Amino acid sequence: MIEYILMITTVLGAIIALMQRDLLKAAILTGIPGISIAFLFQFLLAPDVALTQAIVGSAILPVFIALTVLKTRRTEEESK
Amino acid sequence: MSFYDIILKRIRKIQEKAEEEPITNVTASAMLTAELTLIISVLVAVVMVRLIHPVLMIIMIAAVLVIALMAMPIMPRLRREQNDDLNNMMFYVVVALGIIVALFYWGNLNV
Amino acid sequence: MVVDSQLMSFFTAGSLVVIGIFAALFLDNLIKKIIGLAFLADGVNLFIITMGYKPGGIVYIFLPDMVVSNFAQTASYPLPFALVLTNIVIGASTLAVILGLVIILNKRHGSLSASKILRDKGE
Amino acid sequence: MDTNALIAVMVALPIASALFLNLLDKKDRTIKILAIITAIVIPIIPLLTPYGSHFFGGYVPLAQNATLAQGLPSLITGTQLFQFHPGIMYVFTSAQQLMVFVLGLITFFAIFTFLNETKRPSGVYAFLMFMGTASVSAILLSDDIFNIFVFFEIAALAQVGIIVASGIKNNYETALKYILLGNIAGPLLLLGIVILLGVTGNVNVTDMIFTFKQGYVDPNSPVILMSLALITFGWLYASGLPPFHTIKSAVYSKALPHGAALLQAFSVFTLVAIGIIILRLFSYNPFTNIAIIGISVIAMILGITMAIVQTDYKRILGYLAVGELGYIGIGLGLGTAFGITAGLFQAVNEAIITSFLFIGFGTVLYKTRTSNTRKLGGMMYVNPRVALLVLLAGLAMAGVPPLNAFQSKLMLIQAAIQSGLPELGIIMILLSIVTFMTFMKAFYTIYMRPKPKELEILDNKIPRSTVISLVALLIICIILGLFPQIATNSLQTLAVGLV
Repeated sequence: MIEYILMITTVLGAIIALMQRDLLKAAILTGIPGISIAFLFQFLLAPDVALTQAIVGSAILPVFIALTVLKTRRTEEESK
Repeated sequence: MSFYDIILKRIRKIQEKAEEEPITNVTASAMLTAELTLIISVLVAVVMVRLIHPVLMIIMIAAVLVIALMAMPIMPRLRREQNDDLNNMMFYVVVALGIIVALFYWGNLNV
Repeated sequence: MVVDSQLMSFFTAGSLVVIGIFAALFLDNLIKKIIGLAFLADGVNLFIITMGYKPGGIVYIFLPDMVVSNFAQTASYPLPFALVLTNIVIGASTLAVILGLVIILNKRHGSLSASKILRDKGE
Repeated sequence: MDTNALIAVMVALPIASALFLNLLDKKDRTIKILAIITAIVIPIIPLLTPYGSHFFGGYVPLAQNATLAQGLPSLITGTQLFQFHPGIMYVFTSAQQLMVFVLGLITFFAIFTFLNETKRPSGVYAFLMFMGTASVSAILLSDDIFNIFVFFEIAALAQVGIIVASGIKNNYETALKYILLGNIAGPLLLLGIVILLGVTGNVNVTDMIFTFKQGYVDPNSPVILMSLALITFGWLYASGLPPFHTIKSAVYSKALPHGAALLQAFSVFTLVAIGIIILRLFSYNPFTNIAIIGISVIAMILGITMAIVQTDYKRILGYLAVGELGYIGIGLGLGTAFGITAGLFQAVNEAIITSFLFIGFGTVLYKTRTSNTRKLGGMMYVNPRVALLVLLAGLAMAGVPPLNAFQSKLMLIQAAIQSGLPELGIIMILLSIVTFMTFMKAFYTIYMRPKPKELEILDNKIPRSTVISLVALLIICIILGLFPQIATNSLQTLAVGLV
């Protein structure tokens, strides 16, 4: 049962992260699909890939993006 | 009005349209050459449809000719479409992906 | 189980790919585009892992007390997993390059909007 | 067991040298010496290497490993497991020899002009060039489709680096666009590859073909069609065929001339390598050839018509390079042995001629620091010898005898007529003429018309190394034009094997 919850959090987390207007929030929320996918990998019998994905997907990528947001600008500007 | 006059009129129209840039002989003739090259090579390429069916080829050539004459300054439009804007390029890339996938499925059923 | 979990996992991967392409195509902000592309790569990774999964199987690590023939029949297929490890690393490094370029471009233009800084320069 | 370590050296040497160059960023003399030595050695290795294959880690198929094969149960020896390739395999035949040699030669000329045109050669730039060469060589050699994907990504990153390092206006924007598009195309290519892996259980191209041929897998199943479409899409990105022709030509125009010469060689050889993989895997499907020809015709028409209306000469060359890719694609798509030979020969010629043109027009950029044809003129009086060389390069591109593209374009037209598609021949002749016209338009505005008053020509002399490179490239063009058998004989074996 747990895997279905993980799949739902993956998709919902991705959508919610893209819906944020605050870019820092969006960057941090990127970690939710990342960590859900890592757990999903564990469920799908790939524990070593799950370890890598847990580090890269839930820590490194959100931190990279968040650092970029801090170096550039916090909010999304009005388009056009 | 003869056929030649129609083409001449269209060419004058192209030259008017290209006025956003400083118009010289070179740019005007370049646009004209590109236009003619485009139409002729598309026409010749359409002749290859004869391998599928000869009648289809005739219909398609007629259609291409009519469309080309109706929308004759194609090149300025084509040039405006193929610009360096990321959104534009991304759009065409995704459209091309869709076309390729669809074509391969269609082609495997029909060729 | 009513629905096969492997099939659902494929659907999850597919929706991540679709979300990624949607974000890259329709969202204007560069950071959002990049997040979308990261989801696209995640979706592909999930697809690969799901492909190697064997329902009711075991992890592909051979422990000393296992029987070879039994292991060969029940273990999941490890080759896709090795590919995913490589792909995660490639994706992360590409993302770092993109973010570096974004920082430089933001310094020059003071904007993160793709339609402002990546438009046609008319040249 | 014919494991051949020199094949691996072809890829490993540029990578090792590149890493060293990256470390030695501030030491100018060391960089120059190391870069030039590596650049000389790279084209020599393929000439010395005997044909054969290399198995990384020594993982040969069981059938070739006498010690392991002894005493195996018939459960293994009787099945296909006995033949499969367990590790990454590089194949080196005469066609790969020629192509890796030409790629190495272009790398050498690019490095040679780069070291002499820039005052303070940066080690990082040389690092990127060597990295790109190594990855494209690996794409040419590898028989393992995932290995090709990895090097595809490395090559994309190296190309982005070469654009970023150029310092031309708006280069960062182009680099970002290129890598963003690459991040869509790359994962989709990987998706195509892993679908094949999932269906056949293997990433080795030879084994995949074996599974198709033996009927273990239904080659017409929709899943495989999806993977064919996705791999084709990745191929379009790597080689710059439409819809990627705008970004690819922008990439060429935003790199320095020697960088652009190298970048177009990368595109040409990636096109050939992945195109061959597609043909090997999917040639049972008649629509593959039709699709390749269709894409190539669109590339030719769009590339060359867009080249006419440009005003920046680097952009003109970029679009012409993309348009010329269509000729190679037509050769591959015809599917006959003669057609594929002609396409491969055209690929070799085009890589040489386009680098010739980029380096030649690079002298204009070197003297005037502008690439806008509207502001240029009268360069003929500045340096008539270089102007003559550039003119010869343009003639070569248009296919004037006795230069090399004449032979390959003639072969292509003959192949098209033999396959019952004379229309393709007509389009190719027509577009060759238009190519020449486009080139002459650029040549006239840059070299022959009177010099505009506001154009200032810098006082720096064109380095002798650039002229030497141009002359050497011209000599290669003439040799290949007079004796096309040198190239076609080595390409023919590969082409015959594909049919």
